[in-house]
Amino acid sequence: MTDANALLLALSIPTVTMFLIAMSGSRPNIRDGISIVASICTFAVVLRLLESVMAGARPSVTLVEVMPGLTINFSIEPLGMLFATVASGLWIVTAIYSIGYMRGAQEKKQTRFYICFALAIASALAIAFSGNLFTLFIFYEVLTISTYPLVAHKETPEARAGARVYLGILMTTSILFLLVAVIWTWNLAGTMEFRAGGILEGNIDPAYVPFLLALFAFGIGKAALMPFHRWLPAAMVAPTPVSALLHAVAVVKAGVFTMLKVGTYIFGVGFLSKTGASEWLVWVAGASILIASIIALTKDDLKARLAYSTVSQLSYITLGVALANQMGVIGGSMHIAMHAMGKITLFMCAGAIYVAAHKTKVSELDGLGPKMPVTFICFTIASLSIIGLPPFGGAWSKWYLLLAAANAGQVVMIVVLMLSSLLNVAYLLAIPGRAFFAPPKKQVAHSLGAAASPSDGIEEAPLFCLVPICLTAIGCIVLFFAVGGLYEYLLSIPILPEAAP
Amino acid sequence: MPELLTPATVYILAAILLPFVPKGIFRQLVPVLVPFAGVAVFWTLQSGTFSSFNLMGLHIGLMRIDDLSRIFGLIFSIAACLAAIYAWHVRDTIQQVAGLLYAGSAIGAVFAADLITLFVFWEGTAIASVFLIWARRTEGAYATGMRYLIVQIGSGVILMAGVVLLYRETGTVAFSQMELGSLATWMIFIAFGIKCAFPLLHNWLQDAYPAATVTGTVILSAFTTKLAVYALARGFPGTEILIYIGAVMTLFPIFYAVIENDLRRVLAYSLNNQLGFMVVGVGIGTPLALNGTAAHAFCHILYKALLFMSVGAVLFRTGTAKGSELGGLYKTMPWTMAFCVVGAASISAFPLFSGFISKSLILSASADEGHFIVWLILLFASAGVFHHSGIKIPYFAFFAHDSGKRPKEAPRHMLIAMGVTAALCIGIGVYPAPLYELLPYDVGYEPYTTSHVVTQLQLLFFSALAFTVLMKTRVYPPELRSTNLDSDWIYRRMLPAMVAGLRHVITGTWRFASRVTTTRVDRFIATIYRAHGPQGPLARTWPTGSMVLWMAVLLGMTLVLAYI
Amino acid sequence: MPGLIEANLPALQVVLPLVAAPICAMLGKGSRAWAFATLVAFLAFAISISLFIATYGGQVISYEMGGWAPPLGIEYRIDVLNAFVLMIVSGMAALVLPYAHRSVAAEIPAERQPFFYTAFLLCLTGLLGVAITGDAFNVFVFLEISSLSTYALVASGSWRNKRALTAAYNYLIMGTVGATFFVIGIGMIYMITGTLNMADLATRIIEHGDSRTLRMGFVFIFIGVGLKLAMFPLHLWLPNAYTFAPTAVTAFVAATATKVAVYVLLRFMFTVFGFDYEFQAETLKNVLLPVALVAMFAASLVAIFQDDLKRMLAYSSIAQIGYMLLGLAFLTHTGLMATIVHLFNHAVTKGALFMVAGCFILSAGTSSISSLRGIGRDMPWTTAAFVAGGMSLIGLPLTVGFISKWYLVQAALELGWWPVALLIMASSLLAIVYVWRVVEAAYLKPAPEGVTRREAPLSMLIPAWILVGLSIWFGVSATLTTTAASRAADVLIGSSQMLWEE
Amino acid sequence: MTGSHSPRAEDPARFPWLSRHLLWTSDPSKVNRLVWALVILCAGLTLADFFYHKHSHFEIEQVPGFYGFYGFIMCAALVIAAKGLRVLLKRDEDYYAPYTVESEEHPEADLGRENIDA
Repeated sequence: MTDANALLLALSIPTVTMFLIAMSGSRPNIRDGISIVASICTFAVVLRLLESVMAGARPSVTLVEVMPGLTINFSIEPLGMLFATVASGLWIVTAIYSIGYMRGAQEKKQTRFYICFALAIASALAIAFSGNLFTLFIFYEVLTISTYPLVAHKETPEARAGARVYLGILMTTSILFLLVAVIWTWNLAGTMEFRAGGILEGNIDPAYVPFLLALFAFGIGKAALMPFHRWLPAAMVAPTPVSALLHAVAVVKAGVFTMLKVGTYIFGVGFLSKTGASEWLVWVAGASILIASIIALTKDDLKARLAYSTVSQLSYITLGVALANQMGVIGGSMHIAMHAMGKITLFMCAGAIYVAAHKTKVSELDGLGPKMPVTFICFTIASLSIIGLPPFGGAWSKWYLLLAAANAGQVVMIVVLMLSSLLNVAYLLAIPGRAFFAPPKKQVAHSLGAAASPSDGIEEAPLFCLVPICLTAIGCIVLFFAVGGLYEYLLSIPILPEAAP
Repeated sequence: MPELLTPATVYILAAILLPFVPKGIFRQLVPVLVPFAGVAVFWTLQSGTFSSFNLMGLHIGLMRIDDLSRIFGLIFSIAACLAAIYAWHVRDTIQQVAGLLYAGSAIGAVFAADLITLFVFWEGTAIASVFLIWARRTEGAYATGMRYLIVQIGSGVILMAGVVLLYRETGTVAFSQMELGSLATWMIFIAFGIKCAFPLLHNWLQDAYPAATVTGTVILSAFTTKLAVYALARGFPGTEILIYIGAVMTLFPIFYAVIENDLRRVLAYSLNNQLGFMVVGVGIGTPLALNGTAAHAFCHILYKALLFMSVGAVLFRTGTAKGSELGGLYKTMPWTMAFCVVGAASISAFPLFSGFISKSLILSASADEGHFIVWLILLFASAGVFHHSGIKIPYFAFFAHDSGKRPKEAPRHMLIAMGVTAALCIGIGVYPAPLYELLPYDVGYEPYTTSHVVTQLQLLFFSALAFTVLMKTRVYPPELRSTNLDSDWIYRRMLPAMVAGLRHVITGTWRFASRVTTTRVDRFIATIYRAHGPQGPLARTWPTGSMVLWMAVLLGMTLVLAYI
Repeated sequence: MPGLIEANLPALQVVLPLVAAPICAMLGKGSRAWAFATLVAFLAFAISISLFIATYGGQVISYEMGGWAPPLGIEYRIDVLNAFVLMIVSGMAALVLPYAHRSVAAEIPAERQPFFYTAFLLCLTGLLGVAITGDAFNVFVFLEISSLSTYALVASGSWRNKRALTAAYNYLIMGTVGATFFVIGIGMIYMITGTLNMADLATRIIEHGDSRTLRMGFVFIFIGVGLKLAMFPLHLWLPNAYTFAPTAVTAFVAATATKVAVYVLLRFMFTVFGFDYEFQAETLKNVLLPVALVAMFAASLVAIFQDDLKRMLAYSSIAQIGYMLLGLAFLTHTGLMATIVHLFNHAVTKGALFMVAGCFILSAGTSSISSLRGIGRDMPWTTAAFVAGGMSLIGLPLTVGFISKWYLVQAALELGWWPVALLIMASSLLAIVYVWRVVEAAYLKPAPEGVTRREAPLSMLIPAWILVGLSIWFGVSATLTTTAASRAADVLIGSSQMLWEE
Repeated sequence: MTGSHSPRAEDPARFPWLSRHLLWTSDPSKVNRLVWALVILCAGLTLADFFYHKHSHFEIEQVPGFYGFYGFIMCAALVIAAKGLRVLLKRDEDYYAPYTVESEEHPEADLGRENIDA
């Protein structure tokens, strides 16, 4: 199997899975089995590709030429490979988890759910492997559309309203800004290929760079840069595996990944820092980080809180791009992996809490810890990773982002990152803290009487939910210790323009 | 794969495995025995850096053994073991695990040869320790824990930022002596300072320690602050500003201690005051002073733990640690009382007790360097600490007016823990040579000189006299149930008020703005609907003539253009 | 014999349907007439394809009608632009007619159907004629043939809804006024040049230079054609005509008539008057550009609030015509390309959507959006076709709509008119809204009680899906259409520039 | 358990050995005797200053009884200052309630329970 074929295979497995799932819709066990097997196969193929990429291969396949000069092209470079690995790896856990959750919560229309899920993964992988901006844009939109039915899954009025906001904002920004930016880029550079060191230098009047960057930054609505972040909390109406998918694996990571990709391969970090065009973005990202954290602090709904936390964390990555140096790119890309691992755990825990105890509010969790120890311990681990504490993965990405801020001379951003850590402590650790240690609320016990008398028994979510949670929680720890390899790998992201052949 | 066997790994492994050990005596034994294993790992090693490797271009060294780290490692291990004995009755897995992780992190931090490792364990102590507070499982403890956690992690992130900046400046993350001057070193300094409870950064200590569980406080009292002292001694020896910071630290807590009612909080204040001595020692930075700091930290951990243990036993049996509620307990808890007195004597630096042979090193060093004012302050602080810790604690808890409480004597394991600790305090006081052997620098010092003993006794007995006189004349402030304002007022009252005000303003503005926007948008949509809706002029079916009119208009427009 | 046919292909293209039309009227029974008309349409389509292949490389076929040499005789002059339009028109006819069988059967009494197909073929003749001829007055003649037959076709909707009659009448009046303007314009340029052959006109106009009469002529042609192509605000005939005509007619006319009118405008403006005719540039900038922009928004907004699906699509057409005119108004190669490619893209998309609307009408008996609730479950294929077509209308990637939008924005950015670029995008957001309303009703709202709706028959579904398929195929692989458009733009610019620069 | 005044518990004979030997501390006259002993001890220590060579760093140390007087004065000052401070700083015990441990009663049931930590 050549690398190019492996690439196509990686993309086609989830696509084919869609049809297989559709056909086996009436037999849930087979259907769910298919999605797990498919996810494992995809991951295996992606790992196979990863190996090649680490060995220096850069496979590339052109599918079709849409317009003269505009091709749908897939080519792999280290950054995309990282995203693909994260997405496909976490697909496995999400697939397993979905089974436990969807059955546990007795959701309807599971077949449609799994179909859209596979399509979303397929488009996420396609985004990861995109060889040019055009291809990326196409699959960016496919991803938006394929996740819409997932968000609206419950078909309640709230779900519909949330999904409308979701689709509305993502579509609006992508068409209004991103597409314009894409076409503008094409117009300026005559190409949209992702090329080391960027394609814009020398093709654009430096005075326009901030505007083009703004079109990109706000156009990539999936990166949830304020003020276009509203879709993310709105999408919280979705079932939890979807939230996990949206917030950890596919959607938001596709957004920030695009951001990184654009920053590195379209503008070029050197060009950005030379022109100082991303200076404003640094501030917007910084503000986003803090404001979202503060909002998260005020949210009592567990998933809403996590959603705002995501908004804040995504801006870390945007900040990494905006700081425009190698450390920023490394920190940002590292944060893709670290945050994915942490946030998916958090969401899966939230789902497990919902399945096992039917609780959705933070204030209702008091005293739940001893009943669901595994869930809450994993929640704690993931929280610590998100906060950026050792020995959990998040510490390293934060380290490199701090280093990037230091390199860029942005002392204020160092302070922002520090404050953000503290805010994270306040809104994330409070959850397991209360669950384990806060005394159960008296009036609740009183009103429910004997029926609600605290039973000491353990009431965890189904095993299908718990196992993935444990896996990703352990992943958070493993990432801390395995960072050396990751760093070496990220160093291979080309920052400087390649020497002319 | 680098060699990863360090004392910290031992503790962490034990913590991970502990929940799987069957409940009962085996599980209780683990925390007691682990410190021995930990000591065994490093005790036999020669000075040098072990377990070092290269991570992403950073030189990581997990275990640096030298005289300074060895003595801190040893005393931390002893403290961990004693605290574990004291907590023998605790069956709470979370506390046991947290205790092990906490001790392990503290020891790991002590042996860290680089700032990254230091940071890792620095945060480790913060996270692990908060569970000892939360484990009390009350609303107040939860809130306190949260505050404590934020402060501690705040220290950690400042440290990290400082390390990042330092790394950028110097290209190295080695943990060695630093010069204050750049932003990087200042940040590191402040990070250390927070954990060391510098004045105005101190309040987490008095807030958190009385809120922890009985056993939790004992463990807490040993590690965090002494780790900070160690870090200062390693990173900033001889930094002059530390002398003044330390002097202030010795001074102001004693005033609070006098009027504080909660005895565990009194001990927290006196802990702060004792830290001041160590900080002064670091600030002076001579071999003698640094020796004094190390020795004082060593002794301090023991006698402070002993005091917390005895007050904890009282709390454990009576349910309160408030001076106003206690008294006369000697009648049923004589052993606890006796151990408390030993601790009190040690902290007051009575001859033959451990405080005497360590504190005097620092005092002598300050006098040697001619810091007269500082010396006077330290002397005053010594008297003061005797006043509130040496006399007040045993007096109000065990004597004074009889509260009528007749609790049982403390449980046997507590007595054993206290007994061993008390024995160590006296042992060191009587025979300080082995401790002096361990000190980082080779300095001859003889504590038991006539003038030293006599002057110290003078100071202490006259202080006692003052106490007696004031009691007799009823000038001494009575123990009252109260809360005394401290710097925590800033973040517990002032900041929340400001935030609430700000929030009010923001939500008000937001609501107003969103209302205005909504009405505007609604009106806008209505306008659009009026024009474009099914009945609007743009969607209506118009008579033919109107379109002809439009043609005429367009024609006219274009013709005008044609004639221009 | 084959050689003879090949040599006379341009003539056959028009003559075939023209001759077939009366025959069709005589065939009597509905189905037979339908089969005959379909056959003719396919033949016409085949001819247009071969013409397109012949001209794709850049060749120009000049065919002298009856052997009279131009400029005296009528010349059929076919370059890649004509061929492209011919292919759109005949291709749509070939797809609409199979579709029409069931649709017409449901909407028009059997005894009237032969006449319907006759009118249809006449309309086809007219449209093909307009596109193929190289003679200005001949354009007018064919335009009237197509218009008159369209009036009849629209009126034939009266069996379903009587308002079709008033709509047709209205259309008749307006169309005639437009035609009159057009012919006045032609008369004026004839006054100056004394010729009606377009190529000849072009040279003579250059020789003659600018004059007030020329300007007059230009203005009248502009306005006259503007009405035919439903340029805002001269679109008032369109919504009713499209809404009340039989569905097959709507699908065909919406996909072709306005496109042909745009073609006429292109032809006159750039071939006859010349690409860099100064007054024209001025008019485009000052009149057409604002009008196009207003159309994009006003019509889209009206579409948002419409409850009738066909009417909504009709207004959306007006907005889409705005895009085409906008491309024109840029007066650049890319802009022209955008216009030309959008001719095709919009024809495919709108044809598909109107066909879907017809399917809905057939099954649900109404095209009101509110009564389409829950129809996604009853008619999955039809609704899916609507979604795909709707995505193209919005301009999502991998559909043809995206290709048009791409070039349009590209053209705006080339000129540095980035506000216009943003406006284009904003108006496609409006398209999201009106498409979304239907999607939401179809999929997300519960079906009304006690209504049974069967999936549309295959004979209607297949043509609709072929169009949807085309709109996706040419969205994924647009090289053919864009190259054709690019060459057509070259022809338009090149020929005239060559002339003016002399 | 707390504050029980059963005569059995109050019976000095039932107190532990060490406690029995400290019962005198409850007797004011005996305490007074202790105070006097303290005064004498202080006086003695002051006098002792005259009988040995004082090893000192600062001149002030040579003042006989310097340490004693300094200790006495400073301690008295400390207490008086602290008393003054109390006027300024003292608040109700539940000032920070409900986010404070002081506002909570220590759970009575947990007292002395050896298996669970209070």
